[in-house]
Formats: sequence, C-alpha cells, structure tokens
Amino acid sequence: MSGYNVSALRSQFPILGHEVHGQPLVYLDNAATSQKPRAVLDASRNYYEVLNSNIHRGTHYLAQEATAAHERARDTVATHLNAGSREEIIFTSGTTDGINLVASVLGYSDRISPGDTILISNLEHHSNIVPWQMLCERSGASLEVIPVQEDGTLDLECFHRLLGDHQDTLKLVALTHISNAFGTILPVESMIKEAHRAGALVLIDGAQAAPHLAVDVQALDADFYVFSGHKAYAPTGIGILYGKRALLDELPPWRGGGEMIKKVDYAGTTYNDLPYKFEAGTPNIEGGIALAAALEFLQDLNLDDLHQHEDSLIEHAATALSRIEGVKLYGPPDRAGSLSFNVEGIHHYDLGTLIDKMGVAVRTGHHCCQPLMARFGITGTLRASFACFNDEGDVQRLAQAVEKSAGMLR
Amino acid sequence: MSGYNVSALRSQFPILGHEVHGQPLVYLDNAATSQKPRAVLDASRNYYEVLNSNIHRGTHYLAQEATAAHERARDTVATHLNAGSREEIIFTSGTTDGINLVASVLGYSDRISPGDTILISNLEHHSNIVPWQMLCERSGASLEVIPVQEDGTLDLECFHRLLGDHQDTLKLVALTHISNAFGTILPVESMIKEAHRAGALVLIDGAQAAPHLAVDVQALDADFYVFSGHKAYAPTGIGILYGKRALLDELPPWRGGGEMIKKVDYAGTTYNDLPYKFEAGTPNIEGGIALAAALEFLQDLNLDDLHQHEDSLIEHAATALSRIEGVKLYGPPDRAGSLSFNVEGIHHYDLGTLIDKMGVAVRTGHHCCQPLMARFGITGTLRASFACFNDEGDVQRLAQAVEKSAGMLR
Amino acid sequence: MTIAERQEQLLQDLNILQDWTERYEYVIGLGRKLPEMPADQKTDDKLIEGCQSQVWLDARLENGVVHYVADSDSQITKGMIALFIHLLNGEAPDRILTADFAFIEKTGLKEHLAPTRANALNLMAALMKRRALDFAGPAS
Amino acid sequence: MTIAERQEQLLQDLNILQDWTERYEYVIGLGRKLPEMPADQKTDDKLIEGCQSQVWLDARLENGVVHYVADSDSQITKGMIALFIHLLNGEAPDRILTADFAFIEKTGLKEHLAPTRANALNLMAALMKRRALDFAGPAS
Ligand SMILES: Cc1ncc(COP(=O)(O)O)c(C=O)c1O
Ligand SMILES: Cc1ncc(COP(=O)(O)O)c(C=O)c1O
Repeated sequence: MSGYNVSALRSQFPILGHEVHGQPLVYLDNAATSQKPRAVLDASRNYYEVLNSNIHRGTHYLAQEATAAHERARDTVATHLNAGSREEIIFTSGTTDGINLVASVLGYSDRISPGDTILISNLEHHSNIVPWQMLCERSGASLEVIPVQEDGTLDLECFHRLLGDHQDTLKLVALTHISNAFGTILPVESMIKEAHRAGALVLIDGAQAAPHLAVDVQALDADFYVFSGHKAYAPTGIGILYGKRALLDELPPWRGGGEMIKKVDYAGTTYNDLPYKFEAGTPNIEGGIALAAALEFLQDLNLDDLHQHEDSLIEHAATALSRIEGVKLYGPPDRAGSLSFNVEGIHHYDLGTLIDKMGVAVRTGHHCCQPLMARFGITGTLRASFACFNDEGDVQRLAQAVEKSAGMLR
Repeated sequence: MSGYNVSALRSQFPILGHEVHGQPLVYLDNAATSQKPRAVLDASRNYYEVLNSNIHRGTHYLAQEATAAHERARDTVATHLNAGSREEIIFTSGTTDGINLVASVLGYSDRISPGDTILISNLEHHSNIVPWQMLCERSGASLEVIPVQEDGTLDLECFHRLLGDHQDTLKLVALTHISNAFGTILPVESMIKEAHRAGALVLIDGAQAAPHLAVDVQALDADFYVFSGHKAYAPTGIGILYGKRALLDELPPWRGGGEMIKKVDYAGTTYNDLPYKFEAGTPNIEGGIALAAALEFLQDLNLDDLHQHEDSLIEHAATALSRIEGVKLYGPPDRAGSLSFNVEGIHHYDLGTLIDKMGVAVRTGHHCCQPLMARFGITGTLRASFACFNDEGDVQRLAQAVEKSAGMLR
Repeated sequence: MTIAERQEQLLQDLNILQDWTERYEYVIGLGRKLPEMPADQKTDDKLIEGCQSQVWLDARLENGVVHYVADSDSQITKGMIALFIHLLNGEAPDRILTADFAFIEKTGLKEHLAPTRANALNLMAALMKRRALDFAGPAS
Repeated sequence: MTIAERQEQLLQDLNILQDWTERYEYVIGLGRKLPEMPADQKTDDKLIEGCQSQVWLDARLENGVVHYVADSDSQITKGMIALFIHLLNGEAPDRILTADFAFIEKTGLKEHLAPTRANALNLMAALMKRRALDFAGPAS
C-alpha cells in the first residue's frame, strides 16, 4: 500500500466533513450507496454548466460536445471492464434495471420455454431473485437455488450436482459476484466455465464487485455483467449492462422509443444497432459522464492498493468486534466490502439505532436478502461496509460504539 | 408579466455565460433538453455533500434524512400535478421509461387482448409510438392513428369517428399534451372525456407540457400522465409517471427487485404497496430531489407569467422568421414551447449547421417524429424551442442567423 | 392517577435525564419491566409488522377497564410500548380514546429518536386507541 | 496534376480564406458546380444514409480510370463530396486507394465543421476508396 494516503483521500469526500448527532460521521454503509468524491460531483456540475444538451442527432455545438462526452464515457466503461467492444456497454439506470432488462428480453425471446430451469444462489439480492421469479411465472420455467453453507460460501458440490440434474433444461445462471450481505466473494470465473459447459448463459450481478475489484468481463467470460454507479462513487440513477455482442444482437429490444430506432413507420419500425437498440429515450447523460469520472477515480486509486486497504480494515474490524461479548460474525474470513454481525440477545435494529446516535452509520436488517436471512434463521444483521475513504479510526469508533450500545441493551 | 425579469433569470443559468464558436450562446433547443438553473444544480450537489445515503429501511441518520427528502420530493411532485395522493406518483427515469412501464404492465395484465385497439395521434414522439407498436405485436392488438391537419392540429372529427369505429375494442388512447415537433397544444381535456366515454384509458405524454403549463391531472382526468425531468429544468435520468391509484393498484409490477417487494420467498414473493410496487431498485434519489427543486423553481416563476413570456417570444420569432424569403412555418398560430420551420430549397441540416456557427442552437431533423414528417412530405425541420430564460435578443439573433445563412446557401 | 397525571409524572422523570443515553436507558428499562408475553400468545393476528422490528399487541376488557399486553423483538420498541401501557393500563375505553398524547412532543424523546421511531410512537398510540375503540364500540 | 498536387492546390485555395463563412461558402460553391445526379439514378443501392442528410454515390470505370457521380440533399455535404470528386475523378483505382488524405487535417476545415460533419469527411473518403477497390479488385 505504498501510495495509499487515506487522509488525503478523505478530504476529497465533502460529506465526511459533516457531523451526525454532534459526532464526526463514520460512514460504513457503502454497500448500500457509496459517498461521492469531489471529482465526480465536479464532473456532474461541469456537465450542466458548460456542456448540457440532448445527445445524438444534434447539429449544434453543445449537442455535438455532449454526445462526444457521453460516448467517451461509454469508452471509459468499456475499457474499465475490458469489454470486447464499446457496443457491448449499455447504459441503464442501475443494477436492478439491467437485470430486469435481461430477464425481460429473454422472456420475449425464444431462449426460455416452459420447463426450462434458471439457477440462482441463496446469496442473491432481491434484485437478482424477483426478476427471475417473474420471468419463471411468465415463461413456465422454474427457479433452482444453490445452497449456502454455514460459513457463508456456496455449496459448490451442490452447484455441480444441480448443473447435472438440470442439464437438459438449464438456460441461465444468475450469480452475485460478491454477496452484499456477507461479503462472500464467489468463484465466478470457474462457475461460469462450469455453467457454460452445461450450456447455460450466465449473468453476473456486479453491484458489490464494481466498487472493489478490477473486473475483466472477457477473462470472466460472463455473458452479462451488471452494476450500479451509485455504489461505485458515481451518482444515483445510472448503471451498466455489459452483454456479449452476439447475444445483444440476437435478443429483442426492451424499452421502445427515441434513440433505439432506425426508422419509425406505422407499417413497421426498424430497430437501431447496438448499443442504442437497448437505450430508448434520453439517457442519463450526466450520470454516464459522472460514472466515467468515478471509474477514473477508482483507477487512479489503483484497485490493488484499494483492495489491500479495504481488506485490512475489514480484518481489523472483524478482530475488534469478535472481542466484544456475544458478537457473531457472518460470512467467510476473506470478505470483500461488507462485514455482517449480530450480538446475541440484541436486536440488530436496536444496536443500529444506538450506534447511529454515536455517529456510526451501518445498515441493519435483511439487506434485501430475505431468503439468505431465512437460511440462517435470523431477521437481519448489522452490516458495516467499507470504501476507499474509511480508516482505522472508523474501525475503532465502530467497535467502541457496538460495545457501549450492547452494554446499554443488556 | 408584472414580475417577470428575464435578465435576472438568465443570471441563474450558468451555461448562458459561455460562448459557442466565439459567440454568446443562444440556446433554443429546450424541447430537447432545458438548461438548468443554479437552484437545481445546488440541490443536486447539496444532496451529495450533506445527505447522500440509500433510502428506505435505513436506521441511521443520513438514511432517514435522505428518505425524508426523497419522499418530500414525491409530495412536491404530487402537489405540482395536483394528484389525488402521493402514492400515485412513481419515479421513473424519464418519459420513455414511464410509457414503457405502462405499455409493459398493460401487456402483462388482461386489459389488452388480441383484436383490441390502441389509438395514438400522428403528432406523437417515437417514445409514444414504439412502445405501443411493441405492445400490439405482443398482444395481437392493433394501432390506429388520429390524422393531423395541414395546420398541425389534430383532425378531431376523425378522432370522433375512430372512437365510434372501434368502440368495442378500444382500450387505450395515448396522446401528447403538446407536440414536440410543432408546438401544437392538444385539447386533451375534452379528448380524455370522449375517450373515457368510449371506454378507453388515456395516457398523456406530458414531456413538452410539464415545462410550460400548469398541469392538473385531476382536472384533466388523465389515467396516466408522464414527463421527463430533464426537459423541465431538472437533471437527466429522472421522470414521473402519474397513474390513478385504482389502476396502479390493479396492474402488475414491471421491474422486480429491491424496494418493490414486501417479502421475498422462493415459494412466492409479495409485492409492496404503491408507489414502491413500481419502483424496483435504488431510485435516482438525487434526481428526484433535484426534480422537486426544478418544480419549485417553475412555481416561483409563476406559470402564467412564464407562459405569457414564452408565448410572446414565439410569436415574435414567428413574425420575424416569416419575413425571411422562403420561410415556411409549421403548426398552428398558438404554439407552446416550439416553433418549427424550413426555408424553401435549403436543407434543415445545412441551415442548422450555419446558424450554429453563429452561436444559435436549434434542433434540426425529424425530432423523433418520423411519421409526422412523412405526413408533411419532409425529412425534417428546424425547431427553435423556448424556455424561461430566452429573451427578445435570442429571437433577433435567431432571425438574423437564419437570414444570413439562407443567403449563403442560396 | 389519571392518564394526564401519569403523563405529567413521566415527563418529570424524563426531563431530569440529561442526555440521550440516559433517556434511551430509561425507555429500555421500562421495556425490561414489562411482563413477557407468552410465546403461544404471539400469534399473527396480534402482530404489527413494522419496518424493522415486530410488535405483538393484545388487549382485553376486564371490569370495564382495558388491560394491554404487548411485546417486541426490539427492546427499544418494547420500551416505547411499555411507556404507553404504563399510561393506559387499567383505564376505561372512553378515557383512553380521549387521552391527549401531547406529552410525546414535550418529552424531547422524539428529537432523540430516529424519524421512523418517532413515527412508530404515533402509530403505536393510534393502534392502542383503536383497540380501546373495539371495546368502546358496543357500549356507546 | 496528381492527387497530391490537387490537394496542395486545394489547401492553398482554402488557406487564403479568412474566416469560416468564406470556407463554408467555398465548399458550398464546389457542391453547386457538381453536375446534378439525375433523379432516376438516385436509387437505394447508391444511397448512403447519414445522420441527417442523404448521399448518393456512384462510380464507373472508363479507360482504366474512375468517374464518380454523387449528390446529396444537403448542400454542405454535397460540397464536401465535390471536394473529393475534384481530387479523385479521372484517377486509376490504385492511385485512389493509395491516396493520402492528410490534407483534410491541414485545411482547418475540420475545426469549422461540426464533429459529425468531420466524421462524415472521413467516412466519405473511406467510401470513395471502397468504390475504387471494387474496380481494383479483379485487376490485381
Ligand atoms: C413529446 C415527447 N415525448 C416523449 C419524449 C421522450 O422523452 P425522454 O427522451 O426524456 O424519455 C420527448 C422528448 O424528446 C418528447 O418531446
Ligand atoms: C448484490 C446486489 N445486487 C443488486 C443490487 C441492487 O442495486 P440497485 O438498487 O442499485 O439497482 C444491490 C444493491 O443493493 C446489491 O448489493
């Protein structure tokens, strides 16, 4: 972590200068949404102050410049993910939007038929469950689930068995790259290989991976990869769907409207080429540009250094919390981004309420993973989730607040 | 126009201080996207600097404050549109997204069956055509079109006849409130009445109305009303769908994921109540808050004063352009927002290119209304579209630039 | 003591507490003293599904006065219910229905509660009145 | 004159023009002088659908040299094609294929063209070479 200077980094996040309940803010809810560095906020504002215009088909200067900036942003995303081509990068409004896009167009295609199987894992976020349930309902396919083990990792043997059991009907496997609830990193590269061998497409939910890992969609060989800007230092309302070109070419469009057409005629409409075919209407132009700024911010941090920094914080937090009476940690020892825990006999909501009064912001509850909570027989956990700007001071404040609050509640 | 002070207003728009091709910018492309006042940009930035957090189900201070701000924004929109209740206001990513939402869920419901009819007008934007074409294709319904007359208004007698001809099958009428191509204001209130009498639901595309008119969805009695933030002084990536509560309650959800559920279980998922049922995933929180700031900005302007100001500019522009040799104006004399024209023997793209060099930004082309252009036997027009900050100087610069450029091209 | 008098008493108790930790501890303490609700009584018809915690609320009429029994998996929530039960238990339905809960505003508790908790306070008051209404209904 | 010489000439012509209006007028003037393409030749197979304007491009080989015929509904676009036709007409396919259009960068025209127009210049150059390739193909 040669060059990693966390205090210099902290000064780039305006919100960290504010107090909460009279205490300096300890923000450990980055898995829900990250805070934004000044570079991203400036990119947004600058867009509106000097460039704002609707893009594509515009003759005038601003329209041309805004279009160029928006398409450069697409290039930045393509490079960041190591996509095969820029046409494989679709701007969406977020992870949920991207997964629904894929689920909907698969439903409209002939790739899913009655009797088919879609496989997800027990670690998935509701956004990577419900769209598939809806698709199953519409198409007559059925949903199977890879179980999770006591340590919060997937039962890979069972995954293997499920692939075998459903080899004739399996059409799609949808997996999170990193569990938002427990921080578990899934071995997606090998799982994708296995799923492909079984003849299935694979969608990876990268919502929690994008802010922490260097993602290479070609090395992973993912068919679809989705993430949200707002969890990766970018604004709300913007996200990315990466899809392999041949697939995106084959699948029908989802939303209809401006931009996604070549020619509209009452007798029949011709759809546009990629990526525009999947981008109906005025996109979130500013969001795309700010997302590119956020990815550049991430690259400047150096993702290896970042990963090392965050890993050591999580490890220290795990150690510090374990020392507190009654604390139970969830997930495997090598977590990415998130650390989930409970204190015996104490409701996560109560603990979260009290540590909030001490200026420490964590998320409490089911983290949009009710089936995972059900598997562990709990209604929720406290989740501390880390970003580039967190430091050892945050870890200490967290541990102290948990200890003091637990004392009050016991 | 007692209190209307356009020069004070102009100073609230940072982009107007910039030059284009060495000329002060004359921005007359507001129908494509409006420029943003400082109050809106500040609301966006302030959100990230003091409030940013993911909303709903958050225990900590920022989550609670961000949720409150986001829900207050919904109230502001509800009040602005005079909706019957806040639950009728759904945040979308824009007009196109909203129309696709309605078209998709109608397709999933039993409200559209083979043989049914959907009626649109010849003035519609592609975003209010293609989703219905796609719905027709999926459902076996068919699309009928209300013709437009030479003056750019709808043929209301024919509308009446179409309602009669399809009275047993007509399920939905989708109309723009104001034509983005010609500025025609549709008599939507009476058309909605007629359509309701014929037993059809009505969706109004308010993309061009929201920035110019005081919209009262209850007085209109619209079943669905959609608009985009970015055309009404708000950022890109946010929009509104208003829907009558009983309808929204009845229709199935569209996107699945976080927020739109009450309980997720592999055996069956329970959807959330309105408005959340239609808001899957993390919404554009900042966008919603900035949209509320934009609507407050509009209300502060006083919509009557604004309307009067813009009307007089359009009238003056129409007069000034008419004096130029070969200019043909489209649309009726009482236009709202947009003024479309061509110069005989000159391609709109050429004229647009040259006036851009003189600092005047208008849109050229088909304005996403190819069927309308086809009706008039043209490939496009030049469209000057006005906002609160335009002034008489802009009108003069437009007319001068058109005159000079036409001279160069003749 | 009337409901109003008990409110006054509560207000005094709370107002001598200096900071939020003491107030929270007071509320949590009230919850701790509340008799546990037997597990077999925690049935779904008594469940009020909250945002993050669950509340079971039951009430019965005995000799013309209402007896509330309640529980929650959250200790803070349970403390807040205890506060209301302390105020209302043993009162006649009509007294409960006309009780003025203005004291909530005066305790400063709300400032120290997250907005969702503060809303929960109002909701709880409403729900307790609603149970009282069930008993008042036939009589009036 | 070789293609390179004609490019040099064109560059000189353009560089004595002071401002963007004169340059645009020069380009528009070139287009005006281009013989009109008869309407019946403007068939779909010759149509290059652009972003906002249409271009029809045809070419034939006569005595070993290429003759381009082109038209556009946009006068500025037509002027730009005229510029290329002026450079390339009457040249052998291999000369056209090896022509270096670096002059485009030097004219300063691009700065005065909107980016889509500038891209159109490159696209047009590519398309004209491609037609030449059709003729060079069988011979080489
Ligand atoms: C009348 C009308 N409808 C729909 C749209 C589409 O809006 P958006 O691109 O913001 O989704 C527009 C904007 O171009 C419009 O003018
Ligand atoms: C793993 C995972 N998937 C999907 C989502 C949904 O993302 P969004 O709400 O941005 O659409 C989240 C965020 O909560 C997540 O953590």
